[in-house]
Amino acid sequence: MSQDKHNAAINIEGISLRFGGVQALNDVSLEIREGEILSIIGPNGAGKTSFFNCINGFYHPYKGEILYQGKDLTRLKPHKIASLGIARTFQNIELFSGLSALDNLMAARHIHMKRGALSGCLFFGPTRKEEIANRERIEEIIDLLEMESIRKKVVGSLPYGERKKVDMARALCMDPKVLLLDEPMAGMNVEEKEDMARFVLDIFELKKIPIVLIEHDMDVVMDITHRIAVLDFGTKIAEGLPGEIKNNERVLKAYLGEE
Amino acid sequence: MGKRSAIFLSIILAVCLSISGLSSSSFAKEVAYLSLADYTGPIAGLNVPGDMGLEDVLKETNAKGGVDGVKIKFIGIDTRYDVARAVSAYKRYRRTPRLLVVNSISTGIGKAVARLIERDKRLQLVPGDGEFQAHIQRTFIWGPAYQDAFAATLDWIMDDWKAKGKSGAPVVGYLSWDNPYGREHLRGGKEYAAKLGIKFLPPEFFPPGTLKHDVYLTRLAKAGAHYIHAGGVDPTPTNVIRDAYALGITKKIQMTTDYWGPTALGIGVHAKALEGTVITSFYQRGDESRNNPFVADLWKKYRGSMAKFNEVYGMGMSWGMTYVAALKVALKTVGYDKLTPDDMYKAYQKITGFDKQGIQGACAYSPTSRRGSLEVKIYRVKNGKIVPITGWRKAPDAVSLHKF
Amino acid sequence: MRPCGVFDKSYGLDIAIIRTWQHWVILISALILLFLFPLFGSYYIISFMNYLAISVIVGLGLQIVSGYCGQISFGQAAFMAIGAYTSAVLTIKFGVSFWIALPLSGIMAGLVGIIGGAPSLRIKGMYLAMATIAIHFVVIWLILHMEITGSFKGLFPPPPSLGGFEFDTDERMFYIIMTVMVIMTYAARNLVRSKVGRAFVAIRDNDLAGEVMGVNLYYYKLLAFFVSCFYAGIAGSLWGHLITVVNSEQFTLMHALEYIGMLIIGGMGSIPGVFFGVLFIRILNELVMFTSPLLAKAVPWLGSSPAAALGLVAFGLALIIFLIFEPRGLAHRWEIFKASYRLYPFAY
Amino acid sequence: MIEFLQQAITGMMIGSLYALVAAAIVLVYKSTHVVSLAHGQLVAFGALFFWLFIGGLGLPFWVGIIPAFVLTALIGLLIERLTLRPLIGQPLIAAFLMTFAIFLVLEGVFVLYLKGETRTLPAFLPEGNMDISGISVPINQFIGFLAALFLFAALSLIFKYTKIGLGMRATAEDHRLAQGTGITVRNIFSYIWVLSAIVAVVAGIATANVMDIYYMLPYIGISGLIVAICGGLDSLLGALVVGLLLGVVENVGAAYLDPLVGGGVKDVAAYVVLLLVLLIRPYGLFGLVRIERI
Repeated sequence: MSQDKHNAAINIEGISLRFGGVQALNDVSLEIREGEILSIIGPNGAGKTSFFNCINGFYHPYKGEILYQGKDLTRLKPHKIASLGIARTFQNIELFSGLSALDNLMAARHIHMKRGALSGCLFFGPTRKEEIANRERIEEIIDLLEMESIRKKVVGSLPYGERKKVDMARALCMDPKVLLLDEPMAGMNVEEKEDMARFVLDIFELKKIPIVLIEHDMDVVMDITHRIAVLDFGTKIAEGLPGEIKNNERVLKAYLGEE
Repeated sequence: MGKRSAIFLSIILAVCLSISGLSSSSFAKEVAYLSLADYTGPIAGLNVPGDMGLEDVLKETNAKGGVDGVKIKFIGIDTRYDVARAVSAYKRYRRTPRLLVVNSISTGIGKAVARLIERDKRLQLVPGDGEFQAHIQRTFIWGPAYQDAFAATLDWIMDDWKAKGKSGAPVVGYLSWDNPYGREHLRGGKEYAAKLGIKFLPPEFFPPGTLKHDVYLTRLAKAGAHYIHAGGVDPTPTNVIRDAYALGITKKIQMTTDYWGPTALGIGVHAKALEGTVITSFYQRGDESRNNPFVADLWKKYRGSMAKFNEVYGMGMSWGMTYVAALKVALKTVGYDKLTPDDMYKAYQKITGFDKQGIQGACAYSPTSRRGSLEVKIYRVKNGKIVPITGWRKAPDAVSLHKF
Repeated sequence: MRPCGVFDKSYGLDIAIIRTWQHWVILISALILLFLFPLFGSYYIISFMNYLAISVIVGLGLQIVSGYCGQISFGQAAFMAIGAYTSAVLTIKFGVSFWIALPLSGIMAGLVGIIGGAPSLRIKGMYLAMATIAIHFVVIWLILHMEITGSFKGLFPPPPSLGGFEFDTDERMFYIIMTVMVIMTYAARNLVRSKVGRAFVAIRDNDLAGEVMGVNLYYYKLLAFFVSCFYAGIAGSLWGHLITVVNSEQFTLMHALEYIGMLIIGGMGSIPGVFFGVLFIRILNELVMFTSPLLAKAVPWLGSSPAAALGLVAFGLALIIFLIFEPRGLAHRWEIFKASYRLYPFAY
Repeated sequence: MIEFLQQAITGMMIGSLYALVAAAIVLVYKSTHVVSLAHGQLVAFGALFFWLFIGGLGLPFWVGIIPAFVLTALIGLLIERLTLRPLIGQPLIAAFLMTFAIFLVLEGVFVLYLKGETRTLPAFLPEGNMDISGISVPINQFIGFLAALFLFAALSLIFKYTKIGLGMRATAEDHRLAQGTGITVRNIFSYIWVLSAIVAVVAGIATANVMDIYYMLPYIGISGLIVAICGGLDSLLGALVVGLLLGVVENVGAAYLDPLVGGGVKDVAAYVVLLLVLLIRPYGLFGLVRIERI
């Protein structure tokens, strides 16, 4: 698959990652394309989250390249990658638990705010204007994700589902160009999952940005994604449209075990 | 400034106002003595018995009707060797009616409070920093300055050296705490050593609370020291000499200490190690102090059994005695109603020659002298007892040798 | 504090601290009262308030680095020392005016603070706390062993003066100290609710997530140390010119520990918490000071002046009680009180 | 060379005291993950109790040491029960600050009791020096050194071969898992504080033998903590090795660097070592490196 045909957003070329003796990722290549929802599936420990961690710079693969807008991300620090417009959520919800939901979202506007410490101390004129402008921006997202009621609640005290939502809203507040969602529906009941799936689709409709999804719930994956990649023991064993993956033998084997 | 802060400030104000209401109370015919002392820190071993002696003298004076009917109030503040605490305590008690004297028992604190004392035209007493003799101001020291007493030790060393029939110059080592107090002796002391022709080794400094002092002792011993002066406030000198004894160097090298050296209490326990140690003191020590009826009677009256007697108590008494003497002079000059700290400052300079019942040499405060007394006595530990080996002898003026 | 029924009608109003005209009245009258205070306060109270205000400035700095940024620092006393010494050296040896030396000493302390904060790039939590203890001792050692700091003799900075007017008493210094404290409080309060403050909290609560949000951990941790030490430096400079002496024994580890204690009692991560903590500890100390002679009379075993030792026990017990029963400190109680006032007279 | 060895050996004798204090701290950390600042006070109180029974009441050594163990263990137990247990589940830094609060309270009681005086242990060990090919070692300190080595050996045997030791090791790995396998974690916490207090008493007696019992004694706790951290907090071997090393570094540093910098190297040597170790190997020289999971 060549780039010009699909207009790739992120191009991952043969990345490998190792912890001690464990090969977490083995020569994984994948293309995240503009205008698609891509799912990454695979059994537990297949290296899905490690894959995300490589993209957003927590881990640096010892081999391979991650190209984004012609830039190699492999050696960059996470905050640099974030400022390039790649946002992500976390499997185990990593919120700023001491802040209110609103401030969590405001914190996500970090890369869009230019005023420094000194003018922050004065909180006057431009700083105030900037604060208000960004506040207006995040209110849109609060509306989109229907979380008006929890705006001023401290997130540490929110129920699980709400926290997942804040996590997602926070990633959105960065106005990302690529959105990585790590199991956004894990641990939710059916209704919450439906809500979440709706939000993902809403976001996609509204922003037209590529969304990468790690998810275990096959129904959701098959329903809302355009393309699926399958990881097993750090290796990409399949990639294709949902229909193809459903019937892929290697995938079935990975999930059900060898007969 | 937020609304929260606004409310907090009002709370501060309310609290402060109520405290200010509480703290303004006064008594009839009373003067105050403030002691900023370290009762629970590194030099507590010196301050606790010192302030006991002081307090008991004041109690005794009050019991006898005070000085011309004026009672003396003792205020003891534990500073914990903490300058900030001491300074704020001074500020707290500064406006105590007729607070005449502040006794700041630590080099750091004394130097910090000296400035404030100057501004407030009051009088301060500090242990022995020669700086205050060099720059005559309102801070007085208890006896001869540290450097003077150290110079007296050097004098004795020269005598001892000659008495032993040795030729050439003795080599002297010095080790003490790594802080302002530990270095004060050398400002003048070093110059005096040079004057005597003594070979003075590079001084050694260690933190208070060091576990073993072997390193410093062996280095001094290796450099050929004949005499080693152990600084610090007891139990530090005792521990240093114990280490020296364990190293076996006390056999060859004479250990000396200044007046914060081992007291009879410590010597009782470490008699073997401390045997032969020379102590230069401006106040009576050991059995001499214990047998001074003036001291012993007061101790027995207020503190009971002599078993825990510490001779620093006697030194504390001499602070109280000079205070009473100066107060008498001041009251005679201006009377109680007009009495200001400044009068007390003048009075302290007039009690020259005041007799301290043998506890300490005659009072030497005068317009040109901030030294409490000029004499020191050399003691030596013999068979677990502190025995005088000289009479009172005048300490040389080492302060004037140093450019402060 | 705002009564029931006052609503925010714009985002601007929502982020405002002072929302109603009543707030302005309270604030301004409190400020006026504060600055008129030397006219009717006793000397003891004024010097006590000076001490409080300086402690508040140090506490604010520590709150920023420890309470907001989550980097527990036991080095605050050492950075105070750097401020005090910088100011003293500048005014004495280079004849710089106090008004220039004051901010410079803050900046100097801040710069050293960046070096002191460097270990935070690799370690956190208790390890960092121990590293800052080590930094404290190294700084104090250097001060004691350098020539420019007057070595063991210390320095004697002159009182500040302005056009011939000498600020040489506590009453006069009161105005300088209080002005600086008010400005520093204002700055700290705003800093922590701006972008920078949120970045600090992001680092404290979840540094990994913070990085993903684009927070440069290195930059912001060092910035937090810079700001914190800047505050300590300013406080140190004020303290030095107030008591006109700086020496190495003035800044002990115990002070640094005391400030951490104040934050625990006042509440980590809260600007009013600093005021609560400072007031609580300092007043507790005064209470012990006043009551210990009575206690000593009742219990002779305690000795003649047990104030410092009893003060330690009281401080330690207060810390233990707060850590167990109210780990979020007095500020949390205050929030609860405010919230219920906001709802009054309704129950919800 | 002989001089260097002499300084190193002297340092090692002091270092064994640091190692003992560090061992007490490591024990607590290993199973409870609490880093304790309070152990300096346990050391001081251990020495004080010992003095009370030996010096004050005049009991013989082996009789006097038992109540000292019991009383100090009681303090340890009270610390665990009253102050640290309520903090289980709180951030670890809270427990660290709690031990600091405990330090303050005990410090207050300690100095209130002493009132500036010094207590000296009567000589219960043979005095004098032994001479090992030109290097002289005080016999009583050497006995202390041997006691330290013996204690370390005993502790590692307890950890390896006894049932309680197994429980402690399991608890150290994971509190919940240990609970799940039928270990009463709370009891383990109590045992560990008792054990740690006993080690602290030995450290206290050995230290008081060198420096007397006075105001500065509890501050050996800071040196102990530095050693524990440099050694890796969860490693007894680390405590021993680094403790001995730190003693040597301080002493040799003072011997060779003091003349160069004008004295006072001992003031900062330990802190400089701590900074270096924290910067180069944050988890200590012998500690387990933990990978942070996201």
